[in-house]
Amino acid sequence: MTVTIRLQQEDFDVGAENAVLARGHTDIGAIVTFTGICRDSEAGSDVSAMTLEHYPGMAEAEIARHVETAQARWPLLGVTVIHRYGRLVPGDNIMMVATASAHRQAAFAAAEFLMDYLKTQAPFWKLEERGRDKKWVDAKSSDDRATERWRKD
Amino acid sequence: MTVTIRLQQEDFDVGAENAVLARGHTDIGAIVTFTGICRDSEAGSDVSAMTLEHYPGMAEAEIARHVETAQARWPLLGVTVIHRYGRLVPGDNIMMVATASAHRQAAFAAAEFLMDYLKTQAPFWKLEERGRDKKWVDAKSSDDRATERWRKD
Amino acid sequence: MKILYFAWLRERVGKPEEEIALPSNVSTIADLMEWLAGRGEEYAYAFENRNVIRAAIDHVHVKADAPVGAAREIAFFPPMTGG
Amino acid sequence: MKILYFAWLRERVGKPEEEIALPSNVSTIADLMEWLAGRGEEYAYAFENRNVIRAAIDHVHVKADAPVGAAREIAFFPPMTGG
Repeated sequence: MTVTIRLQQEDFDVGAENAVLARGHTDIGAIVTFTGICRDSEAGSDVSAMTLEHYPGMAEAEIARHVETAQARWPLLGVTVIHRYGRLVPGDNIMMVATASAHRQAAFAAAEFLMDYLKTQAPFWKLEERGRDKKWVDAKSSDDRATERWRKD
Repeated sequence: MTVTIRLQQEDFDVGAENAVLARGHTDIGAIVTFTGICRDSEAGSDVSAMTLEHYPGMAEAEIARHVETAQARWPLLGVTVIHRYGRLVPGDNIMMVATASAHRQAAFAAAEFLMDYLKTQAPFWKLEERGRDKKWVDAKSSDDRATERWRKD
Repeated sequence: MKILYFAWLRERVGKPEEEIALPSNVSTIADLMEWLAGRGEEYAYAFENRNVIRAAIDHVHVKADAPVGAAREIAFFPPMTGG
Repeated sequence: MKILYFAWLRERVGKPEEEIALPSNVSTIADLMEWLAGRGEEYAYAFENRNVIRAAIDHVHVKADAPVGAAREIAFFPPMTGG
């Protein structure tokens, strides 16, 4: 089981990360990769840039905890989570998740589970720039509903 | 809207294909990529190689028709489908689907829809080699059930 | 008229494609399969289990009762297994 | 004890982190926020709306009644917005 979790300022290469995940495995039949990209518009108005702040150490630990949950729930053969921090402009990669499994259903479900977590509860704070105006983004409740479907009681 | 559909013998580069999909777009927030890889075991026994045969012309047309269905159903900003044919050994890439959208939910749903189609009804016939034994694979009914959930009546 | 064969149909017939002159008594896909099955041992073997064989006319899936008169290209193949 | 501030808390306090000597009457996260809020205008502004502020002790999320005595590092931040 290959688990890679990295928080970094620099960009990443989806193809290279997929190759690392698959290398030496002939039991992997499916890799699902999600790439999150900085858009030029959020909530209906133009965004010129965003800055992601994180809590080093805690961010990695929190993400690792959710990767473990995914591993316990689906028969995964590898997981990669890479999240950038710092200032990003529209078109820049923000983050990627890759999940590897024997079959596509587990890979898709685990990738969606991790994405719902990362987009809503992951240890990041987002500062959006609209021209000269900078504003910290509030936590979204619509995204919280997306994470609720994974909750087992 | 960037639509790429290619049937080819040669391998593909997921990172490069994602870059083509995203190039020049700042409205794309999410790209979901699925990579299908040749496994060393199917239905519980070792597979040494498989050969994919397709009907040139019809295969492209059939895939294009399903891409159009996905575009009509989800707000997509780009779709790439690349499928290899010929003889593949375990570890080789078989195919990839990439879907781009403003938000992750549409990209995930469209990628799963296209994958359910491609893995079950796409215009390919698969010859599996187990040592010196070669056998054409029968259509699977369990996979057909996966495609049924997309059917709107 | 061009006839194409795929997968085990191609292997049984022994060729991937051929040109045929459509006989006047062949008007549907079912008629065509019956006529092909009568062309020799390899064809009889290929078309022995006709209800599992699928057909396409000019790249479009058709049923056994589809008329073949206007076709440029007819293909016969097993159910598609996906990629 | 090391105290960390993130996002608008960091901006309001005016620094990302600092070392403090924990007063003896501070035993929970809520006590600590109250004590910090009394340290000056910038702290009062940062901690004016305490019920939206989240805390972590040694990288683990905790509630306002969590004891702080054994902590090496305490962080205060707004609700995480995801990536």
